[in-house]
Amino acid sequence: MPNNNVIVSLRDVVAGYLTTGKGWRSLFKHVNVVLKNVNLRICDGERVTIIGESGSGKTTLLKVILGLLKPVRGEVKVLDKEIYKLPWGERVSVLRQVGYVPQDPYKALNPKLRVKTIISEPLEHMSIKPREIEERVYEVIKMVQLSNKVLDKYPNELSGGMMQRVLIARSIIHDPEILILDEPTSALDVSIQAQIIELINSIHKRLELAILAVTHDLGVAQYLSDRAIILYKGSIVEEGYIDEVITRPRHEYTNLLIASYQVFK
Amino acid sequence: MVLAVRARNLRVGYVDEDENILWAVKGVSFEVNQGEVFCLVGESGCGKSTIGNTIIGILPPYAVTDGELHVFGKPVVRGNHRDYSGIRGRIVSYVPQNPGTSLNPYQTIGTQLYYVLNSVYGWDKKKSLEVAKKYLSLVELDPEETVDRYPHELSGGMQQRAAIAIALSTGAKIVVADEPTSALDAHLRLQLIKLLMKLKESESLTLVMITHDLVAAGKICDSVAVVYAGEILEKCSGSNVIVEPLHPYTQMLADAVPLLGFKRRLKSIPGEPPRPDEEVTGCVFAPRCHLAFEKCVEPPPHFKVYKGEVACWRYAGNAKQ
Amino acid sequence: MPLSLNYLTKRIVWIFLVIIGVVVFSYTAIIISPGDPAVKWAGNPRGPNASLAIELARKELGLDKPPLIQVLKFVADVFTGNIGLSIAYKIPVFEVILRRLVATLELLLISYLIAIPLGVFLGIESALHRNGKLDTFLQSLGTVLANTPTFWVGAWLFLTLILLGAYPYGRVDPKIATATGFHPITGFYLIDALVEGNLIVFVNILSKIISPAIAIAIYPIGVLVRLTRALVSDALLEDYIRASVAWGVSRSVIIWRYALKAITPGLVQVIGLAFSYSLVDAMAVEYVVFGREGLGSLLIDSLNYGDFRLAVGLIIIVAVFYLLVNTLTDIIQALIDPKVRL
Amino acid sequence: MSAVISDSRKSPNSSVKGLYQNLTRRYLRRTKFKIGLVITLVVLVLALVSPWVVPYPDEGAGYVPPEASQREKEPPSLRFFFGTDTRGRDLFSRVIMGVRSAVIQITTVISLSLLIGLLAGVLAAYFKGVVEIILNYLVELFISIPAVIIALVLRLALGPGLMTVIASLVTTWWSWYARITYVYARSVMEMDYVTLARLSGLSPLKIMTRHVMRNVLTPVLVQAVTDMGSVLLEASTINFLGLGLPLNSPEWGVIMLEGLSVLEIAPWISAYPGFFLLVTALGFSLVGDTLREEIDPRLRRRWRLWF
Repeated sequence: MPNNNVIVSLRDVVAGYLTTGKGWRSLFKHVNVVLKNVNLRICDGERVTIIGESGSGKTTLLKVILGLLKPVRGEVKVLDKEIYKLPWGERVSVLRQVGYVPQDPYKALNPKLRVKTIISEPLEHMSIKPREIEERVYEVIKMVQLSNKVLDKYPNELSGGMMQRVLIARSIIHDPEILILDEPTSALDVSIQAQIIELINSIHKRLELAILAVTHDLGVAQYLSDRAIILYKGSIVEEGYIDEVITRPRHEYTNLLIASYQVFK
Repeated sequence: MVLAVRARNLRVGYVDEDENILWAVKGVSFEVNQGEVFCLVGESGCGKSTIGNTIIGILPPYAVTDGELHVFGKPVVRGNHRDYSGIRGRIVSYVPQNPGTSLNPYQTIGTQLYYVLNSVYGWDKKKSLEVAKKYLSLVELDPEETVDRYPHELSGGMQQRAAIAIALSTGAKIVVADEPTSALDAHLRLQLIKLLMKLKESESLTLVMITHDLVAAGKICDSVAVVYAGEILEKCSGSNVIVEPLHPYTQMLADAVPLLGFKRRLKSIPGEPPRPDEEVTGCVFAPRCHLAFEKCVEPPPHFKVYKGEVACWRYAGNAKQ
Repeated sequence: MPLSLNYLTKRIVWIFLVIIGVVVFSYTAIIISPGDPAVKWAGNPRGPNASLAIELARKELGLDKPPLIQVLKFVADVFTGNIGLSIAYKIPVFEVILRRLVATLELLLISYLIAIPLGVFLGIESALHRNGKLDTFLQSLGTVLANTPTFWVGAWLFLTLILLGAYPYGRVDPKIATATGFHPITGFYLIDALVEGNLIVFVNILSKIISPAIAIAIYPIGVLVRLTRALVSDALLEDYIRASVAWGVSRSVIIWRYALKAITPGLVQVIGLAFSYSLVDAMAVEYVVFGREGLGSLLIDSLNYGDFRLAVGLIIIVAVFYLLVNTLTDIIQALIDPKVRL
Repeated sequence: MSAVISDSRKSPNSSVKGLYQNLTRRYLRRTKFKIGLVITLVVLVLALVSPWVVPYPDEGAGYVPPEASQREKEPPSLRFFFGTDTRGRDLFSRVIMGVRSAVIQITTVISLSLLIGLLAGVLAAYFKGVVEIILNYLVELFISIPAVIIALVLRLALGPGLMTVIASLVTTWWSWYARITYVYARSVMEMDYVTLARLSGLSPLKIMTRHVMRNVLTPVLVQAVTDMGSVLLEASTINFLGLGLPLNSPEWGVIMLEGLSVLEIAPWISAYPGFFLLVTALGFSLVGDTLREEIDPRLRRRWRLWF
């Protein structure tokens, strides 16, 4: 099903943050490397999950892909354009092909804006007529199974599940090529979690866009992806089809992940 | 068999600024035998933590209680009167959810242990330190190293183990653990569960676990109570809460949990749990239950079924009253 | 908490830069404001040798040189400590200021010795009886005190002393001072009196300092009663307090050990701010109401004599005072809170 | 302070309009707010109508009628409610007219300082880097020079007048609001909705107005209301030291200065203006406190010690 043109590709990416050292070393800054030469390719229409726990560097990896963190070394391409070589203006026009759903819905929705403004924000400066934007908003609201009544509400009047749906609606309104989700289910309860997984998969089928989900939960990854990538301490330790990774893990850390999941079996 | 904890129609609510009471726990009754691992399972906002806090005795001041709660026979909650003297620390102890904020950032681990032991038993610094070192090594922490360290200098796993050391140092017989694993990574979670089980045996504790993870509850606990919207829908043994759930809600929860290895269709439960301020008549789960029928309009009593208790009219027929 | 060399060097360089900023600001205030800067700098003299004084001032300010050189020269003058003689006192500006600063500081320290323990204790009591009668009373008292004009209270205290027949002027009664041979060395009269073992003068000085100290203490007491209660209430909501209660830690330990230590960083920060704010209150009250020699008297003299040099000197000294107090509060906070690593 | 910053879970009401909706239901129940509101309203009304309400409007404004010299320093009586001042003018008129100058001083100082402070704070938080360092430097510089000392220099340069008071107060208060805004704005910048807006290609100006300013405005405005009391006190200190408005002008600080020299024989001259000053400052800070409790959810819980 996934044809072969690549949407996101990372080659030998090394990334990290500037920090000050301790004691006398604090006089000058050095880069605390988090990602160690990561190679990653995501093709059109493919469903990929990155599985990693806190400290594995999965958030840093997302930031690099989203053009928010320039890597120390390596090449990052989105739709075959080297985004870190482009100035911010052009980079944003490339990133318009990317839909992004952050992790904590409470931090991702401006409490002073109504849902309608939040959802229509990506279309704002795309020289589209207001009537058309209105139409598009109703379309995506229906797609994420929310009633139109929600549009006039403020974020703190919504439940956790509804907030996540609003964020997903916002991320697909400008018809991106790929949808990137950071821990889409971790802030939700089990019953709502299943609803969101269903929603993401239905969007994947209907809009034929690639899915890149980051999660620490192997079980969720199983339902959200064809291919899985295990990230441990900044480097990819295993990659492959999700079923193979679960049934025949190669790397010792993957064993540990499965064991700690199985212990409750 | 002495009952460690016994609750009779316990109700707990919070008063908001406009003086009306939001009942988080709408009348629960359960019993925990000594030496048993009892587990309260439920999704966020269902009131399981409130029940836990009521047993421990750290309900916020704007809380209101009703019904009865006994710890080793001593009445702790009677109506809105609560008396935890002699219970806190000495009998019931607490393993916090996220260790990072549950240790005093301004004192070293050793000093905190000293204050706990000094308050509970009145021991001086020397004796407290001795006991402290014993318990720190019990939780696999190097006593010499940890005693003089501040909490922020320890890793997440070490902080959690330090909190457990403090909780056990008072020699408490009942330990209430509120989501002990949710703030930890996978392998730390594994070690912590093993540690808790080992301590339960060696110190002959009664463990009250509070978690949202149905699968974990099933595996670790002897008996499980499923909590939903402030009520206990089902009480059964740990082993068959996943395999043979009684209440439709537990059944749906079990189906919604992704299991490793085989891909079955995830059945999601439509709708959202009721908000605490919504008045609910009849069975709390009725609006979201696909098996609801006309009887569900009245609140179902707890039917005793051979494997446990369940509050659902479908069991009216074959249950012994 | 290691007080790393890095923080100290950075802080000293930062203070140095801010002082230069203050000096440049005061210099521009003279130049930009209407009127010929030289005349102002010479204290717009009249009389025979007025033009001579103005010429001298023009040279002192270096008005003939390009603006940048002027500013640099002025900054250099400030840092070498001689920006000319005070027009009112005819002795170097900084010398006049430093001698008076000590008097105001003494008054400020006495008033804060009263304000801090009283304010914090009442705040904690208020938090312990939260929403009870005592709490509402203390909190409303705090709000009123924090909004009371210092010089108004000063006037009332001064009036009551007069009606009681006391003589509240000045820092020490000259008659008693000369009679007992009191000659201060440091400028902190109370300490000087103790050093000399001269108890009569000590009592006299104390009696004169108490009423202005109370007037100045009103504001910090009000602020601290309300702030301590808020900080204690917040501290008692923390997770580790709930956990400690669950573990059986006694109530007194939780309040007087855990909560008190938790609120200290917050308290220290606000006390530092209030202390700097009260310096101005002290200047307003000490001379105009109580006739005590201090920075307040310099303020009035500078106004009456049109003494620009004294005014600029005052700006610089007070700014340095603020910066040192802020640095001190940062350091104390870091010493208490192990998490803060400077 | 940053606890107040709103991710959508915390802010109890989602817009400034929301603040007014429950004005009646929750606020007016609190005596603290009722007292504060009554004082503030009376002060605002008096500021508008004082010249027409006062028995001797021209004396209030500072004019000394010829016959005033016979009635200097008279105690309060039916004819002169607050008695007369050192030049024989009716003190009641002067004090009531003083309300207007108090309100003028507060509103101009607060609005100017807020304007500069909000802009500087938001710009510094958004653009980080050099702008941030420059702002922190300027803030620390202007915060460390008290308004009274600047008033001295300006008084020497510009002479007495309202300009001196306003200019000296604005020079320090703008940096206070710049600092508060900067702290709030920085925690807003950490929020994901700002990252999302940047990724959607919104212009910096639009992000600053729609996301940053909107979330920062409520806490800073509430702080401004609470600060009105201290601004008034500082302004009257400046006038009391003779650094601000000229003698005879209807300002409480000035009247108290005049009354100081005759304190023993005519204490009422200093007493009444000081009392009005206290009550006005109290009114503002009572209102500000209630608003602040309203937006910081943690403070709202009414409880007593529980262990």
